[in-house]
Amino acid sequence: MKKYIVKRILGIIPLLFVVSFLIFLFIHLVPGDPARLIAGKDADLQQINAIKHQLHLDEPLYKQYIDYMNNLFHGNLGESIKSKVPVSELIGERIVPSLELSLLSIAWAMVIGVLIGIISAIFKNRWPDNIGMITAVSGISLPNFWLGLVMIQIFSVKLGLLPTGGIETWKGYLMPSIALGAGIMAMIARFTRSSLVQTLKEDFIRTGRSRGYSGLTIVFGHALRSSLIPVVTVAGLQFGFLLGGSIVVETVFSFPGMGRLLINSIQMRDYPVVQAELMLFSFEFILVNLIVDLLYGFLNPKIRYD
Amino acid sequence: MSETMTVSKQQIASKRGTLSTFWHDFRQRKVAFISFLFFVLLVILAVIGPYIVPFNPQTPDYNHVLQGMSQKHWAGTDEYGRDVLSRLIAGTRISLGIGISSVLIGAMAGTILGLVSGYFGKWVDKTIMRICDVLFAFPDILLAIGIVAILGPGLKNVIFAVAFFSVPSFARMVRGKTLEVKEMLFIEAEKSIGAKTNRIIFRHIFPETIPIIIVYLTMQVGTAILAAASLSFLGLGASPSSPDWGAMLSMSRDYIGTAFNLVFFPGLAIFLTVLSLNNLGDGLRDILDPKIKD
Amino acid sequence: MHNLLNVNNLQIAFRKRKKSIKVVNGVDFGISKGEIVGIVGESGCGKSVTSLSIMRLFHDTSGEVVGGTIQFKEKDLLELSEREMRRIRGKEIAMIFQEPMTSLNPVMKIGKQLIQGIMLHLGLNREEAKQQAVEMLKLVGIPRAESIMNEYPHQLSGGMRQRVMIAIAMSCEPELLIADEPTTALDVTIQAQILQLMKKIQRERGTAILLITHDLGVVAESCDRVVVMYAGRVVEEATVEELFESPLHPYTQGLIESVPKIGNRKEELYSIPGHVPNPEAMPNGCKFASRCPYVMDICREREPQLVSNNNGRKQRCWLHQSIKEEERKTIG
Amino acid sequence: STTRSSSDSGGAASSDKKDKDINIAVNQDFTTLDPHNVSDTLSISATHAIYEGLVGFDKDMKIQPVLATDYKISDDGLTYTFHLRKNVKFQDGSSFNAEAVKANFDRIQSSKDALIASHYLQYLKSVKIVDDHTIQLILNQPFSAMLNKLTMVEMISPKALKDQGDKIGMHPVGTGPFEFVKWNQGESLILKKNPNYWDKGYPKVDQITYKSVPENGSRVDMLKTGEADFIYPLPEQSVQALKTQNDITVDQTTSNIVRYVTLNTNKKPFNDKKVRQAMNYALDKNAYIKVVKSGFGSELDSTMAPSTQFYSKQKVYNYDLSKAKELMKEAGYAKGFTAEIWGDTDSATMKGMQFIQQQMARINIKLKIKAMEQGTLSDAINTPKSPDDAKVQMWYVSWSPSSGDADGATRGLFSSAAFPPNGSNTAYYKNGEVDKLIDKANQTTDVEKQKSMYATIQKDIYNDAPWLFLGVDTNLSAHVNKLKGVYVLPDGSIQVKEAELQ
Amino acid sequence: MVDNELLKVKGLKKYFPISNGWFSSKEYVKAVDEVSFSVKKGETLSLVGESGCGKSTLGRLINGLIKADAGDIVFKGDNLAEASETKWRSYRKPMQMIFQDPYASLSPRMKIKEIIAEPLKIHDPSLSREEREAKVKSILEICGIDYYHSDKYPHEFSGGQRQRIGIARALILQPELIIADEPVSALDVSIQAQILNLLKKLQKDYQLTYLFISHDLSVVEHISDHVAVMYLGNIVEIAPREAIFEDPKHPYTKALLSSVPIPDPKLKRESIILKGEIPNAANPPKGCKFHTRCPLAMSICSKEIPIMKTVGDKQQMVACHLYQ
Ligand SMILES: Nc1ncnc2c1ncn2[C@@H]1O[C@H](COP(=O)(O)OP(=O)(O)OP(=O)(O)O)[C@@H](O)[C@H]1O
Ligand SMILES: Nc1ncnc2c1ncn2[C@@H]1O[C@H](COP(=O)(O)OP(=O)(O)OP(=O)(O)O)[C@@H](O)[C@H]1O
Ligand SMILES: [Mg+2]
Ligand SMILES: [Mg+2]
Repeated sequence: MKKYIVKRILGIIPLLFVVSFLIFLFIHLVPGDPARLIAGKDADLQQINAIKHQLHLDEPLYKQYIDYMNNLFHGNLGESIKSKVPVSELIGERIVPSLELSLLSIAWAMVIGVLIGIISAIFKNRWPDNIGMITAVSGISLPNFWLGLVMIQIFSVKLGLLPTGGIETWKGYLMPSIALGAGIMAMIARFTRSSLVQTLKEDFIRTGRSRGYSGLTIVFGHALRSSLIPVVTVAGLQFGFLLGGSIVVETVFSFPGMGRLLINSIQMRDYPVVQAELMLFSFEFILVNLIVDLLYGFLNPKIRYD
Repeated sequence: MSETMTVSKQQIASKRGTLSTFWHDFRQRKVAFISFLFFVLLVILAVIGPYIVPFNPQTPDYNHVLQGMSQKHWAGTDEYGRDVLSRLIAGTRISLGIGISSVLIGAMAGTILGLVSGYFGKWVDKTIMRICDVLFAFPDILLAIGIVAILGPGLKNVIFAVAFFSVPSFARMVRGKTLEVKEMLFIEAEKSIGAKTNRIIFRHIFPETIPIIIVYLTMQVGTAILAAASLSFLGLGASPSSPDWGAMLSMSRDYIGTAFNLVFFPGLAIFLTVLSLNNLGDGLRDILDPKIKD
Repeated sequence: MHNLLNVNNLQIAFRKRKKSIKVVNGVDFGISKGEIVGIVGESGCGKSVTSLSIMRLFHDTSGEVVGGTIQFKEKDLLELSEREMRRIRGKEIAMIFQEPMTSLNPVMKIGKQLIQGIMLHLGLNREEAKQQAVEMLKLVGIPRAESIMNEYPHQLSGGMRQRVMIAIAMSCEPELLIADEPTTALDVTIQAQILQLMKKIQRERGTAILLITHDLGVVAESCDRVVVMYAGRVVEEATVEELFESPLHPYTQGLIESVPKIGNRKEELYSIPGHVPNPEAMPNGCKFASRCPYVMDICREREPQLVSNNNGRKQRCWLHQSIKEEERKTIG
Repeated sequence: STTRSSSDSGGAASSDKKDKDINIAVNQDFTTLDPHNVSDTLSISATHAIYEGLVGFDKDMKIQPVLATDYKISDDGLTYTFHLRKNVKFQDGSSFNAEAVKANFDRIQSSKDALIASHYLQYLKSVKIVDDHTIQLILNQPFSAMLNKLTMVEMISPKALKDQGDKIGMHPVGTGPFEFVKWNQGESLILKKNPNYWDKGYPKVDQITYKSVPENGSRVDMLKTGEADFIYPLPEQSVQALKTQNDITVDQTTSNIVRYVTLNTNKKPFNDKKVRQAMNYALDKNAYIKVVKSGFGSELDSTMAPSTQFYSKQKVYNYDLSKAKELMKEAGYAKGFTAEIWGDTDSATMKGMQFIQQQMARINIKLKIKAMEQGTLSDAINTPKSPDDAKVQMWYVSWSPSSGDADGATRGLFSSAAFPPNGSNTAYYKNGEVDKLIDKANQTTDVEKQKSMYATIQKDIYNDAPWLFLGVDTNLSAHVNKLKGVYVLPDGSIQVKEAELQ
Repeated sequence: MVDNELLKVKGLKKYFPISNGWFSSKEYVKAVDEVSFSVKKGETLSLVGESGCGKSTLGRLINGLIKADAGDIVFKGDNLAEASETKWRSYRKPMQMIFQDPYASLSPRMKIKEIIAEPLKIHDPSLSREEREAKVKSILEICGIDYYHSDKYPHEFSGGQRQRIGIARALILQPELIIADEPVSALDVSIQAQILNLLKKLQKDYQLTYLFISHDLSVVEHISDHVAVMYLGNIVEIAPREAIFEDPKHPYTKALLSSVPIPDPKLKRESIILKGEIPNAANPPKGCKFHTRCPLAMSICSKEIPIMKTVGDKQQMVACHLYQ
């Protein structure tokens, strides 16, 4: 186990190399010219070429990549083409709120989702299950922006309880996390229900019952763990996506997260920012999925990696 | 003589049996059955919808824009004065088509990858999963831009794109379950009778992953409809003026405070579709699982 | 009447679509405190299902009890609420399941599976419970008990799992232990050890044991009384000695004759000819009629009742009862 | 990092806002605070609060001296002499003088075109310090829009320029009424009162916080909850609802943003003037404003907005379907044709394109809407090597001349030298007469002559109809009643100097 | 190679790693440790021994379901120990396994008729549906399951019925070698007799070979030609049936035989109850692994590992210091 973890973590490094190259290639090959985009509408060709030259965008791609990697090794992520702000600073300022929001969202979504899933599974095909299903489907099929705007109407405009946006106080995190977590909660609830229904049919549940355990002990102590593999998988995935930020939610709640930065930098073809962000996300997905893999082993001891 | 007689009789019975018992089991499950009827209705609308709409879904009427619900326009009119109900009905085809086909394609590819990855493990698993990780990290919009650049716009490509986005998720979901199932004794038993890898994966492991695939698939349809709309805004898919639910919903964003019906009805359509698919999925799964069936 | 458990005319059916198929149809037997009763019978005749219904563990299957009563210490178990039943399970009645692999939680360490119940029913703290658990594992002959506590079921051999099941069931000192083929996967030395252990707790704590087994040797060695089942019915009940000395029912006779004996090797073993009728097309008369060497006309027409003679011996066979007798009994 | 107060401020009102602080909610993130390298209107709003140029615009886009007390243009139009305001200090304490001005011009010119502002100074030959408070700009050719361009060249403290170098965009130091406090990326920009501001009596508020609130509905909600005192832009759909609130005022100001669809005059069938005119006649401008702009805006009755320099009203193509059909028939397109219309991916554009699609359908022109993400779009428009390679047929787009000058509203759009990738003449409009007049008007120093030349230009172009002329935007903003003095200029930038709370 | 030797196993070894917690050092359970034997075509070798001594593991090794750590598995003259999956597959038809845990070895989503038809579909795809069904029906009935049940799923069967399904699946291909892990433990004696008779008949008719793992010594006596007795991963005695049952040599074999319950309540047997803790397979005793519980242990037993030695005239091989 120890060895496996160490191996996988070390394995991330060469992987990131490959990834960095792929990302670099992809974002540079996608159509769009940052020089033109920052130059603005008044600019003429001469000016655009000048900007290109200044940004070294007129150099061959391989050279740009080498330069980039060279900087990277010196701990320099470059600076935004657009605003000249160092990329580390741009990302640094947003990663903390994004991380906080993600954790909050996944946390409540996990707890509530698993609970709804459990209740649905126990009361399968009866009304609590149906309510659970409707909640879950609402969570996934209501568009985020709708949920967000309606919440603002209620909690900010009508009741004056929460700020409409921003993160000046912790209250600013509440509504975004609900909007973000709703879909995840839904997924988790459905997966929990689905696997739990199956597990509750297993013989070993009968053993638990034969020992006089209460329903709760059986569900939480015996059935849940064997049912969690798909749940952990979605939760991991969704957490990954969360960190990448949700443009819609960040927009509705004016949340200074990674999503808007990403979208803006993609739109501006702000290569250094996009590159850094994508590498960060790749790293994060690899990490999250490593944790998920380890959790598999914990949830089901038969699953072994070597 | 008499023995062969009974065999063939039983054979006939069981042959006819599977379908009719399936149907019977299915009708037992009220919620699933109602959902099924609703889904059939949607399919019918998808086929004949454009011919039965009360108003032409594309014809604007600038004198009656943004009207609320009324006798004439049950679901009101939109910013161009088009009848929302007619647009919803006419939009069934595109929305359902894109939503379901893209998710199905994504599920198919993802499932295969997940099964292969989980079953073989080692470097196969590593390679597939790390590719998935990178794909996860690529934001949809960037991939969409890439896809437009490579394939150009078009409805087919939007389906492809949405499918493409969902492949890694399906792959990971299925892989997780595969890892679990492949350790079960009956898989070992299957190996011991000499089943080829293909057979083990697709005949034995795959059925065990169906429940989670169904759950994920039915959940994803709504997301796919919305994703397709946002892609069509990137110039990938259907024309923004075509009446698909996702596009209607996205276009109505600015009217949320003023013309609630514009948000509500497309939202409701997606909600009901997803709800019915979920119920249908649950029902199917229950029937397919011999243990849960009873 | 027995003072611990009385099963009366138990009937169990499985629903399949609209059909309801009775797999147990008229099971009567009883156990007194401190008694070991064996149930033998043809495979698939409903032994496990009967024992499950005593525990009321049909929860998630399509099976249900459709008739009869199960009296346990003055209470009808079938009438109890789930909560009351829960108090009985594990503590007063414990059960060892037939399939040791699937009956153990595959993702929980052996130790935890044991400790949980011990803490619940004996009110011990975790440390004490752990010691008790290790003790139990040693008692059932598990080597390296301490380290097995930290292992998962799939890491154990079939016999070890079975012993873990036994340890789990016995750990809470139940009043009635239902053991469904507890020793099938054990080698004879361990089997002997387990049987001794069961006898010991029976002697020391007065635990009654319902032992379901195919091994007539085991029955002969450990049981006080034996119930023989066939096709969902009890066909004979007797003390061990009587049963092996003079089996009444032709099925019992066939069974005893089928046993291979060491030092008495035959090229071909005796086996009862024919098949059990399938439960959906049960013949009207005696269910064993089609396989019975002594079959009479009446056997095909009417089913005999389970009739008891003076000393408590019961049989369900026209050879040993007349129609009158039957009628007398139903009137009385 | 972000500021967070642990104190429970109670209710929705944000953090520790004091009496004389104001919050302005805007729809985007600031991109840079380097006034020489800024291109988006929002960032320009901020630079206008921190920095000042030699000249600037007043509320009606009239040019006013700011850091210059007055200026003189030589008769040949080549020398501009500015007398600088005395006793002006940069926010870092260094003084504003001719040296400082020259340093700023030098910075721009030495960037070799890489700074955006260098575009404004393309005719500037040299800068001469006459004395400590007088400076001369010498041009290499007369340039009618020079003063307008100079409003975009704002003065940075040379000391800060030296200290910060490239990073000046993050640590701005100017002479303006407000000085920089903090810029939380993606969230807010905080400015505070410049206590040493030269224009005594200003500013009247202590602190301004700009908040990025991209969601239209949320901005309106912030105004309602008091989290914002001023919001811009105000979504058209919300105007009705806000008008009923009596503590909130909605402001409508004209803008110089024009909306149109370019028609590629180099391509069939748009090379036929009749077709282009027919399309214009087929377009119901009133409906456009009503449907697409929710009633806010006006017809575009020239090639530029009324607030632009040398604007001259033309006779509009009144909505006339039969005439349009007639013209189509004459052009040989009675059965219509199919074409693609390109545009951005934002919902307003999408809405406009759909409207055009509906309108054109009436004269049998089937339009296919092709929305493109901006980078892709910009590539699609600018990569063609020659006009004949260009794929663009129609482009739904808008334009506002950032310095409000006629040249900026004409040259880049209609001069044949401005075909992509050189400029934004995506109509590939080529009219020798117009080309000549554009150059001539630039080089004339006589305002009246310029005016008449631009009148001709506008008339010719409007008649040639290289565009579908749609409308001119109305800038919509809203503020709480107790806030006065914050307004939106026609170019869409927010002016805060006179902000005052009552 | 003896000409009619079907299976030969030499020096087979399998150690399972067990780890208690993440950071403790690894320990190994020596489940199968240097096991050698061979089986002739048409014969039955029974494996008996203490529960947990490695019988099932040995069966799985021979069937290639787990990879051996060392040793040879020679089947029909081919060494399969290092064989690839493809090569293995070609030997999977002649070599079938009956699993100890019947329920878990049946695919929960398949009807039993599909489960039993599965080997046919794999190895005999040319069979028509009808032929296949006929075969399934006949094998089911031979194994005592009414065809009426064939549409049911595994969980709908009783323990014994499941075991018979497992047997049917193994028999349907008429393999040459069957590794039967406790195939009749859950059957009532009458059906057990029926199955045993069937197995013997098949053996006679088709020269089948069995590796028969069982705890039931009376069944073993009935079916085997040779018997191997295992203890803690080693074979301690291997001999023809009569030798084992009439003249057991190893003290463990003796103990085993003495513990067989007798189906006659009046006969009380004198069983040798083994004393002492059952040793830890992860850390077995030095010397003879049995010495800690052996009633006849000598001082040498705790020091030296006894080697296999032929004793007497009946090819009886024992690993015990008593006979060295
Ligand atoms: N879930 C179920 N659905 C349908 N039928 C079932 C189910 N469970 C058991 N049965 C049937 O009920 C009958 C009795 O089963 P039971 O398990 O009690 O037999 P048993 O006497 O314990 O047999 P064995 O000795 O083989 O374990 C069998 O014929 C079996 O096919
Ligand atoms: N996957 C595994 N991981 C770790 N240990 C294992 C594993 N499988 C088996 N073992 C250990 O190997 C030893 C031998 O197990 P095996 O199943 O071969 O015994 P067996 O002889 O078949 O016993 P039984 O008669 O009880 O079935 C046991 O000590 C068991 O704990
Ligand atoms: Mg049973
Ligand atoms: Mg075993």
